[in-house]
Amino acid sequence: MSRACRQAIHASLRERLLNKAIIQLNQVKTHFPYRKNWRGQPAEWLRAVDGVNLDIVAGECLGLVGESGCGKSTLGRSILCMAPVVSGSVLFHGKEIQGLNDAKLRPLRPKMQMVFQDPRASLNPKMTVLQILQEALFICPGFDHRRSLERSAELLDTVDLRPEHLFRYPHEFSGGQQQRICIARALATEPEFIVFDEATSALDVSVQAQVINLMADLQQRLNLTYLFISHDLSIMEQVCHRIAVMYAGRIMEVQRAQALFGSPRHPYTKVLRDALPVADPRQRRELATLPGEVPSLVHPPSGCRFHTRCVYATDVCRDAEPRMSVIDTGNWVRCHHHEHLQANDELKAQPLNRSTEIKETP
Amino acid sequence: AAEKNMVFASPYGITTLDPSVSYSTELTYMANIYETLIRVNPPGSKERFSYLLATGFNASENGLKYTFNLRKGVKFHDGTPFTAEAVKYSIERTTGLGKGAAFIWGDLASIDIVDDYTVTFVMKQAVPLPLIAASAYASYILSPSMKDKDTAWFDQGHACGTGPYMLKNYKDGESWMLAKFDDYWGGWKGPHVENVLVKYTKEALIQLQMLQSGQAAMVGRIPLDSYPAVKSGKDTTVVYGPSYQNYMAFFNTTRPPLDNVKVRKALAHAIPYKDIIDIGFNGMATQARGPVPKGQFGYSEKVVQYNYDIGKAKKLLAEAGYPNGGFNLTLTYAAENPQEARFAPLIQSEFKKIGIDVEIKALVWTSQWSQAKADPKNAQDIFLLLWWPTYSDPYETLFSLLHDEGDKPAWNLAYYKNPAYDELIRQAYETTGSQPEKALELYVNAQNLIQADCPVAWLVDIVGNWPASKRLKGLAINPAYPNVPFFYDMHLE
Amino acid sequence: MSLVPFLSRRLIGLAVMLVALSALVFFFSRSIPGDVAAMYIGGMAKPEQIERARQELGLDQPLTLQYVKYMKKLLSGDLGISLRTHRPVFQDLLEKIPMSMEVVLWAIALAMVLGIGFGGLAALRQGTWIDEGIKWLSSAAVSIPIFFLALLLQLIFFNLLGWFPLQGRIDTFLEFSNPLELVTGFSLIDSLLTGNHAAFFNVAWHMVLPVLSLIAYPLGLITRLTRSSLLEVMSQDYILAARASGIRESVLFFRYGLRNALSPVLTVVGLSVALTLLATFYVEIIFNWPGIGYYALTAILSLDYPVLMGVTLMIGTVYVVANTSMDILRRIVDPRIK
Amino acid sequence: MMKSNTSVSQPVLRVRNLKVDFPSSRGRVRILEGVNFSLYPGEILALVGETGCGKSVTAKSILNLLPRSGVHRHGEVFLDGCDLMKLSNAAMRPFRGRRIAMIFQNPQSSINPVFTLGEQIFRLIRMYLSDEIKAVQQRLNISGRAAVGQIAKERFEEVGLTDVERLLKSYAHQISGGMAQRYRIATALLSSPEVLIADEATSALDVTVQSHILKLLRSLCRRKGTSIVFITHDLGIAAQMCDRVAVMYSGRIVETAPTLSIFEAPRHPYTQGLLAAVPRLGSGKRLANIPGMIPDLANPPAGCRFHPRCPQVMACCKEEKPPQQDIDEQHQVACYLYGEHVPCLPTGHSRQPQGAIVE
Amino acid sequence: MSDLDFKQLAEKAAADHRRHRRYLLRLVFKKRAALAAAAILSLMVLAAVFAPWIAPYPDQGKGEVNLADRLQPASFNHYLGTDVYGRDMLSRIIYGSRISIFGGLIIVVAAALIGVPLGLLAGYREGIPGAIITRVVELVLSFPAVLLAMGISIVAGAGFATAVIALIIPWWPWYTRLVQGEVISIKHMLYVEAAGMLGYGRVYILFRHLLPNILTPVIVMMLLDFGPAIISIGLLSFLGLGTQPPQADWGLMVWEGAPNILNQWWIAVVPGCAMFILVTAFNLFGDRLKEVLSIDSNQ
Ligand SMILES: Nc1ncnc2c1ncn2[C@@H]1O[C@H](COP(=O)(O)OP(=O)(O)OP(=O)(O)O)[C@@H](O)[C@H]1O
Ligand SMILES: Nc1ncnc2c1ncn2[C@@H]1O[C@H](COP(=O)(O)OP(=O)(O)OP(=O)(O)O)[C@@H](O)[C@H]1O
Ligand SMILES: [Mg+2]
Ligand SMILES: [Mg+2]
Repeated sequence: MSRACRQAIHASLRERLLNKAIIQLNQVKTHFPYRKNWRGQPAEWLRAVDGVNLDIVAGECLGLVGESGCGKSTLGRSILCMAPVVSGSVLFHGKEIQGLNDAKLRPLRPKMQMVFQDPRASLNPKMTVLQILQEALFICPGFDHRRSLERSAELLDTVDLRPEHLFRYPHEFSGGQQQRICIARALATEPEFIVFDEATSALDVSVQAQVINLMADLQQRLNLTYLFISHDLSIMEQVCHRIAVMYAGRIMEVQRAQALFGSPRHPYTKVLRDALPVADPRQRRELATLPGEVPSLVHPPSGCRFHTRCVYATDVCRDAEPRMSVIDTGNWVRCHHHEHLQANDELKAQPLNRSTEIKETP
Repeated sequence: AAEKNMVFASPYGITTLDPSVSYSTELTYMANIYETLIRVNPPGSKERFSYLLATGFNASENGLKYTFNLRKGVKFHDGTPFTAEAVKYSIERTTGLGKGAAFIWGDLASIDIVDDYTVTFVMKQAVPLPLIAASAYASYILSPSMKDKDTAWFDQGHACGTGPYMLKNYKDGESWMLAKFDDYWGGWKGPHVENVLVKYTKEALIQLQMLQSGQAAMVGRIPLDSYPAVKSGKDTTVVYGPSYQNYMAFFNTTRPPLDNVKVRKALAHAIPYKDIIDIGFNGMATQARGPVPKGQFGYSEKVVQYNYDIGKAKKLLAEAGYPNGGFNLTLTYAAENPQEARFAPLIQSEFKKIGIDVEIKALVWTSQWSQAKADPKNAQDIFLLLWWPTYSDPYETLFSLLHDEGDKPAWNLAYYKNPAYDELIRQAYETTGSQPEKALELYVNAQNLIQADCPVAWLVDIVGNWPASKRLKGLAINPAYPNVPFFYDMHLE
Repeated sequence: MSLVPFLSRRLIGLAVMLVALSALVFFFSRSIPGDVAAMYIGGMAKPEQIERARQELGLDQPLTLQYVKYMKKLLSGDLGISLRTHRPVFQDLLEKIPMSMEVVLWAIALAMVLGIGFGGLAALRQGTWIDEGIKWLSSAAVSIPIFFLALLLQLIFFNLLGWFPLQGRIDTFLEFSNPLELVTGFSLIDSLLTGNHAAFFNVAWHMVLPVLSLIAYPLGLITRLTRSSLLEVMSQDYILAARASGIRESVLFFRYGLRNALSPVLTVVGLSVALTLLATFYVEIIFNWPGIGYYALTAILSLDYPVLMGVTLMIGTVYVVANTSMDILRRIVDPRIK
Repeated sequence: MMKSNTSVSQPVLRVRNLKVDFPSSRGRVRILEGVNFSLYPGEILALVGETGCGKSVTAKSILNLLPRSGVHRHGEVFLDGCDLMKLSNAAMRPFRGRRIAMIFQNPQSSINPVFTLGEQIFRLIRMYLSDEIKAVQQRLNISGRAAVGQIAKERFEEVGLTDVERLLKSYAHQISGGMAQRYRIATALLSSPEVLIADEATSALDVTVQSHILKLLRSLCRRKGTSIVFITHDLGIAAQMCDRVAVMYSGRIVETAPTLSIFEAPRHPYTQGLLAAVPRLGSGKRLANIPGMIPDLANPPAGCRFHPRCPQVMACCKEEKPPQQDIDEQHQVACYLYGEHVPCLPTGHSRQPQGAIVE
Repeated sequence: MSDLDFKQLAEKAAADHRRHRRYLLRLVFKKRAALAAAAILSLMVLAAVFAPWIAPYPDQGKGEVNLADRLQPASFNHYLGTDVYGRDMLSRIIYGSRISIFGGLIIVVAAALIGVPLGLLAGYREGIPGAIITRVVELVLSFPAVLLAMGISIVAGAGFATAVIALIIPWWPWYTRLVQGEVISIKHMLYVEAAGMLGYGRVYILFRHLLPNILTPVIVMMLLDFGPAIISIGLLSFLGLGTQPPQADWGLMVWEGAPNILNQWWIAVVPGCAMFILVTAFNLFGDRLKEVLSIDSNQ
């Protein structure tokens, strides 16, 4: 996808956002029972996703980035109704899907698919590729064995595999090929929306490039909408239109991809960007670090969740939850100080509580 | 010098040590610890009875009153002197508890103490009281000083009799010692075994090895096939003697095809008696001739015997309408009894030759018994039983096994009903005391009645035996007290 | 994390388990055909006698009521009276358990020590003839039926070689000179307690063959498990990392590796205790060892249901206790276990 | 950024023609077919390559950590002129940990889970630092035990671990990945080894944690004069951290050069392909990729193992292994495209359309 | 794409998979112990199946007594001697293998048939059904198996069928445990989630995804359980609570022969050895198969 093309999409995105988002999340909370009391009822909850608002526009690729364990996968699963959402609403094409029973969800399922990080684990080792694809195909009406064979071969072709692979078992493939089979399975139901949950993290650079190219091509060809979960910002910039930054169960910032890298609004985004080792020895720099540990999702910090590790944090951050500050349509940030940050990158508020930072000795 | 200690590897366990309640294998030891008033002598002896705690007795004319003169100067193990009170106390304790073999005193009206050494038994019926008083069960005399002790106390390993041995060092299920009672009235002059360690040993193989390796001077039971070797061994021998125990097979007469007397007779002819004796008992048995074992009063050569004759069996079957057999029977035996396990297959194999398939089932004794009693329609076809009389009189056997008990029998497991038979044995019982010859004739007639109907196949009478060391002298078998070795009579050379 | 809630949870579990177990055994053993009262009277009892015994034993009452009564008594440690021996079952158990546990504990302890040793050795010398040999032997050990092994041992070591005694726990001649007096019921301990040294060595000598027969299966099991578990552990990252930091192989193996490999082994040890206790049924028959196995076997052949219940409850308790204590050990050995 | 003076000093670690064969169900498999590289004092060498190309095997065979049964090793590994390959397992022991240390990818799984961190580090301190224990003992006038604790505390603080008391009593599963890796660094650097081999030491960690660890490693090693072999598949880390980069492909190092020259002017077609596949911020370009798959090691292609995927393949590439050639003093490449003898020209080898690498 | 096309491809892949399976099989037999074990096993199975044709004296094998030849040592007439009833030991052993193999098979298969579904349920529905099943499993496991088996034998009357049933009852929980553990670890696998995401229901997932993937460990366990099952049948028979005379069961034969062991040792030792050899063969073969399967799954 060329840069010009992407900019064109961005231009139209704004209008479409106003009209219709394919997925709308409103104050979604997904909690897991963490500890049970003696009666076996949960006494404490692990708030993996804790009040997320997010719109995903048809045809876009929305990136979701964040630390390990901050709830990215859970958010992805919540959208697909595969996680115990406790409150909030999930709209698909404007229709509430959260809380529907299995039977009601069944016709919607094919429209939303997911591709996981570990391709090996997402393919049943006891089924051939054909059986795996057929499983997806037979969900849709009108497939007999013949049709499904042909369609499976087509799907493999789509992901650059050959028909003879149909009769092989997953373990006979390399990681990249396995991931392509997963993508083929996701495509089999002709979905509108696909969640890629760290779909390329386990792959080598060169294989990753193959898969990412394939994803981009498919999106254009089939007019798909993606949620692209990753913790690698450099890939996001390559494939995503907008990026959402998640921290401890909350979305901190949503911005257009270029803008996010150019002028991150949230201090956390800034750290993420600056911690990224850029593959260019000419751009050597001090890699940014975050003090402290990842906050517990069982007892998340008060106020702004990031305040315990934020160098700009002030008292207000500790006390008050920051509002969503809209930057422009579809882009927003959750930070008390984003305007100051924007105005003055050097602004340093009094640090609240920081654990000792590593001193670099000459 | 003669050895005073001996080891007896015994398969006979102790279920209770209470002499009033005892009705099981512990009699092996009881008769050495406790004594009865009199003891029945083995057949062929000069006297009918030996006198232990009684020195003599006489019966009243009508047979309802027996007066015993008691021995003087006898002491119990705890030193209590033996008097008539002890006799009254012991027998009344037994009847009062009503357990075990207490039923043998069922016709007792009262026991009257005449003086310290004279006691009178008053009966309701004319029964052979001396036999009862000589019984191996329920007739022991224990010390009145144990008045406040209950069965549980005895079962802790306590005993207090007048016998030559005291119970010591009792380890239930493992071993116990019969130790010399210094003040035994018989005295300890002459050669006597003084201490007997009873080593409870269930397995025949181990008993054999203990005997052969000299670890035991006598044992209860050895593997059948090793009898020849032990008999002819350098240091070992086997002491034989008659026993009043016999094996029989009840036919379930309530159900076809065994409700047909011809079929039953055919089966009785098809039983391989010789094989059973040779292989099942290694020769230590004789073919039975009815319910009364050889040597016991009531036994007679005049009783008809069924012989092994396969041709006759086939003919009888054909007459009964089963020309080639063609039916199945179930046979049960007591799982605890290795002897039955050994000969049951012989019967099965032989019956197969006349076209009858026998399914053999080993059931725990109580299960086997319950199944036979509960409902004749579901009961086994053939029921193997080992029987021994409580006291040596045929009436108990004949009455228990075959008199009409209706549909809920205790022992009449053939469901045999014959009023003529019932009448015959009742008459015989009542005449036993006064006219023994007449009684015998009646008993023979009764037995022949049975043989004609063939509700039971009488298999074998067992020859009692004790495998023992050659050095052990004085070991003999008294058929009235099968399984009781009288240690006092023995000594080691 | 801490031991107290864990233990209390296990204890409650144990109690529930025992109640369930007792109910199961009670109703099960009472469904066995056989006239309990007749059995209690013994021999050729008359119907009225049996009826009297039935009332005495409370057998005329409804089964559930009997169970409730049984449980009430159970709580006060009263397991009823044996129908066969007429002695209190609890007292009998107290006498018999030590006799069996004595051999069982020796067997388990030796099996554990030797099994871990052999398994460790095999893993250490993986692929060599030592490993092969140990593998074969342990395979053989778990494949030989215990009754057959016991018979063979007896045949070889008593009949052919005469090295070990035939039967029982003490020589009969000692019963005259130095009779074994029981205090705790553990004959080795008791002979020491009563200063009966002759008996001590004699008893130990008598124990060899039964213990050898009992040991085979758990030894084979533990050896095999230790070997495979250790091999797996030795290929883990942390062992590699420790090796990379120059820790001596022996330390690596016996301190680092073994402790990590121990957890599954301990589970099996726990299971083996109950298993071996059951195996004593056979060993006790063959070696004429007067323990719980013999006792239970006699009880079963005479349908002595109070004894059966007692034995079952006891073995169930041993099972749960052994497993629980092994779980505790596992938690100590491996802090990851929740 | 300091640049090590590679041309002057002697290499501290020299690996020559390292070959490793593994047994496999399909016969022997040559995992390494002649690995050569040198590590100079104070430098950080990146070893990059695709999955399964033999990076970890290289690292492990330096310390003789490969499984012993059936694995064959050939070649030389010189540490200060001493050939480690000739040493027995026992003779290796003084080198392991003391002179060459190693850190693995997954920090939690490389800490023994059943011992506390304290128990493990104390053992190492007693093993490596007996002199220092005595010194501390005398200085603070405390028992040996306390001295060990004191040293552990110091080393923990050195790597930025706070709350030492609690950590010493913790088990591996109770601490986060970042902490675990710091602990591993602390133990690896206890004895100030000459060489540290970090095998994907940060791959399992978050970016922000990763940057912590990278900084830490660099600063500590600089201070202690430790050279690092940094195995990674993240070219970003290579670019940011390392002085030189060695690119590995299927059991061979195909190109070695200072970081700058590798990134600016990669010579080997594989290196070129690899770099083209790396996403770069702001490039907006479609990623290039290398067609095909890594070869099956049980049945490797003849000649240069890269030739089936190489866009510039020549006839000779299929026949013989290309020798190592010097582009310049610090830049070596194993490819027939360079150097004085070019035995043949590119053939019209059929290439898949997407295979063209366009820069 | 034509129909033929697919058929060919499928054929080719199937051929490859067959080759792989053959390769695995070769791998199993590469170990000589496994080869020997397999040879013994097949011999014994053949002997069991064709017993009436192989046994020199089939009738005696079935139990007919032959009192003329009692207690004979090995000879050309009776290669392994004769027993207490003069029956040919070789024929008895051959007939006995029927009971051992058949009994072992029934126990193992039935235990799996009961245990696996329960384990699936317990693993898949971790809530109340899972808790109940876990408790029941614990309960049955803590019940002394031999006693239980004895009890059942007594209730139902000793015999082959009751012995087998008596052994199945304490046996199935092990399968439930195994399967429960496996299911719990598999059900969080991503492919299960993927199927859920396609809209497939629980039952489908249970049978299409979970069941096939737990089958291998179950089969391995069944194979390794064969030995213990055979021994257990023998154990019950030895106590007189299993197979009844005159059937030829090895455990029973040892019991019958034990009293004669001092003089006619072969009567007890031969069946004991037969049992030992068969069980060892099963164990060795099972171990090797497990080894190879684990190698395969690592690939
Ligand atoms: N099924 C579950 N039950 C309980 N807790 C869960 C479950 N799934 C996830 N969690 C917890 O929720 C939190 C967020 O998990 P999630 O997988 O969404 O994180 P993530 O951002 O995807 O992390 P990663 O980058 O490691 O994949 C974690 O702390 C995790 O332990
Ligand atoms: N113990 C072993 N036995 C057999 N083969 C092995 C062993 N260890 C590694 N290999 C093989 O050696 C090859 C190289 O493995 P290595 O671990 O060195 O790769 P790597 O470059 O470190 O890859 P990654 O980036 O995945 O860590 C692989 O094909 C692997 O299958
Ligand atoms: Mg995730
Ligand atoms: Mg690696």
